[in-house]
Amino acid sequence: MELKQAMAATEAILFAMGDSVEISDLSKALEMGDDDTGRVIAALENKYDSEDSGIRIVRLDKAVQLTTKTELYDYLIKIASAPQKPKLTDTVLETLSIIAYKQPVTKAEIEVIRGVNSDFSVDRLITYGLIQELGRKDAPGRPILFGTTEQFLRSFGVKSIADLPAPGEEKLEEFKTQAEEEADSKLGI
Amino acid sequence: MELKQAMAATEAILFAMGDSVEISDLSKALEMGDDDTGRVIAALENKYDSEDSGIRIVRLDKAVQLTTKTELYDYLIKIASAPQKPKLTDTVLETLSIIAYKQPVTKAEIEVIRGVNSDFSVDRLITYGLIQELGRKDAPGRPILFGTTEQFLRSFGVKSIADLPAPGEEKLEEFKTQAEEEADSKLGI
Amino acid sequence: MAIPVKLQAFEGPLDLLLHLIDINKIDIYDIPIVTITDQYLEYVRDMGEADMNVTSEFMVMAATLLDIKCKMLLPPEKDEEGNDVDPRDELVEKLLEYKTYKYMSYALSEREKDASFNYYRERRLPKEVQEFVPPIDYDELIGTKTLLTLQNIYQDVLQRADDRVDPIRSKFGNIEKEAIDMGSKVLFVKAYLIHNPKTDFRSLLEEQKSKEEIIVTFLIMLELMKTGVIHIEQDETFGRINVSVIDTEKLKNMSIGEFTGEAERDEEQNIQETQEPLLNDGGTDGT
Repeated sequence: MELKQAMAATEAILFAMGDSVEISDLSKALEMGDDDTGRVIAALENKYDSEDSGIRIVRLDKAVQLTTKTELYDYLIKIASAPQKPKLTDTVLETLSIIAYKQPVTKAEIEVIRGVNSDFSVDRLITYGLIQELGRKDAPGRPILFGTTEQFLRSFGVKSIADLPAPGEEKLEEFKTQAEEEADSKLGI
Repeated sequence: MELKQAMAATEAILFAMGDSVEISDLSKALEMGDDDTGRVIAALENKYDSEDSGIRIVRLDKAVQLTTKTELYDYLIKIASAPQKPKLTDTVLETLSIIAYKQPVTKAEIEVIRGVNSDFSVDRLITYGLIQELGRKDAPGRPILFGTTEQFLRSFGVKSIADLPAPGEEKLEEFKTQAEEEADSKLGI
Repeated sequence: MAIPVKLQAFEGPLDLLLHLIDINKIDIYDIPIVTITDQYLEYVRDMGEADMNVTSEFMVMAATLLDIKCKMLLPPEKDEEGNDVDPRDELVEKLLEYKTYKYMSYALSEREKDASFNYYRERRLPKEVQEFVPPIDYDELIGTKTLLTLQNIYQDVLQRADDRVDPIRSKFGNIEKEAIDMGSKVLFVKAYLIHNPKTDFRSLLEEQKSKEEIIVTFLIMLELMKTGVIHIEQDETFGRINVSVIDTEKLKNMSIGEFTGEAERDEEQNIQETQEPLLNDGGTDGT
């Protein structure tokens, strides 16, 4: 068989099969020896080296497969996936505010404050790169401690965590005082 | 973008997507106008014309898709299983040809031409993915309008409906002329 | 003349007619309607017990042929221009149209054979493309939110947490809203009505303080009216609502339980309703 014809046949086979194809199977289809098939594959590789080619051959053990060139993935991404735009929902923002002001904080602590499971928000914030794991708390189960990232500081224009005005503790104290006063008045003290 | 780069990107996209890709989507990914994309596709078609190429571009309406070259089928069949295709009976084909040439067309209109109930054929064609509902006709009872699918174009190797072999009207004229000639010859004119 | 053909060989009446025209070598524009009709009918008769749907379609064509045959015997109709109208014209048009599509279906079939030698490929995106996560545009993500926004949200969250479970207040046990004692309210209304068998709604309400009390009294009045103990009358909108006892015996024998059973259930519903928004608030993390 002529080389060009064999190249075309091999290309068609690899294209149609999608998966990897054993060289021995290729040889059978082309009715030639494995050595000749090897030469055909080499010729194809050479052809795909050209700048105007978007595919290449991957060699796997005794098989070959067609695949797209890695450097063209950006184009594939543009057409194949319409990724969701990241968005800070109220739920996610709420979780972020707790982490920002109470860090380092565990998921369980966040959930006590919010009163709801917060897996989703925490995962989302990690994906967005706004929070990170800071280590593990020295407590039963050694839960993960979360805190904000440098990206968080940049995005919210804060120099450091210390710069964050912390209403948390004060507020909690305030609640306690309020409650104690009420209790006292009820008891008639 | 350079032509060669655009060709490579287009090839990579068509290869990875497998299915048909709208030219407008390609243009978006390549960040160029449809006209330029058209030139890139033409350049690829030219490249695939080469003897050492086993693939080619199929144009389907406003989309393009990669497929193997027809003449390499013999090699492919040795290694790949024959593609499944539905067996179209004469009855079903007759109905399909009416839909292909008269689309959009209602079942009632098909039945007027065929002179028989066509429920079975229409159902079968929908199952095969060769025809689809196109909407409803603005007529009493708002009957469903049928037309062919992209799968129809692929299965019958047609670029677009306009590309269908010998449109009905011409053929009709031909038959009329034939009949008239026969009549004339019978009358001995 | 027997026609040695089977029903299956034909797609329908038009197909059969085309066949007859073909084997008789007839000019389609000058169909000898008598001959063709006879042959056609003979064929349909032979079909016998075939599928009723198919047969009926063949019968319709038979009727059409007979109709044409009759018209051929009459003086020809004229069109607007005064030309003779051939009763076969319509049939000829139909036959030609059908013949065209039949021919086209053969042409299509050929195309299909050629096209079936093409292999397509399934979508196979590289893993990296499938798993791609777009880089985050923080300006867009954060938008107009500032540190102050976060702080306000945080305070809101704390306040809500505080409202939900107050760690200190909760030590004093549950503080519950005082429910209206349905039983004593029924007794009150009962006693009032026994002393004032003819009264009006406003007088009855004079000693009621809260909105809840008024509502409960109103419900009791409705129940009394429904059971036929009292009669209520109002002459005009917003006018005086006259209440008169019509069954004093029944009123006296009325037990509190008839009301409190209902009342307790009402109370439960009220509690559930007031709690629901809280439950929603504490629902699962979404969006």
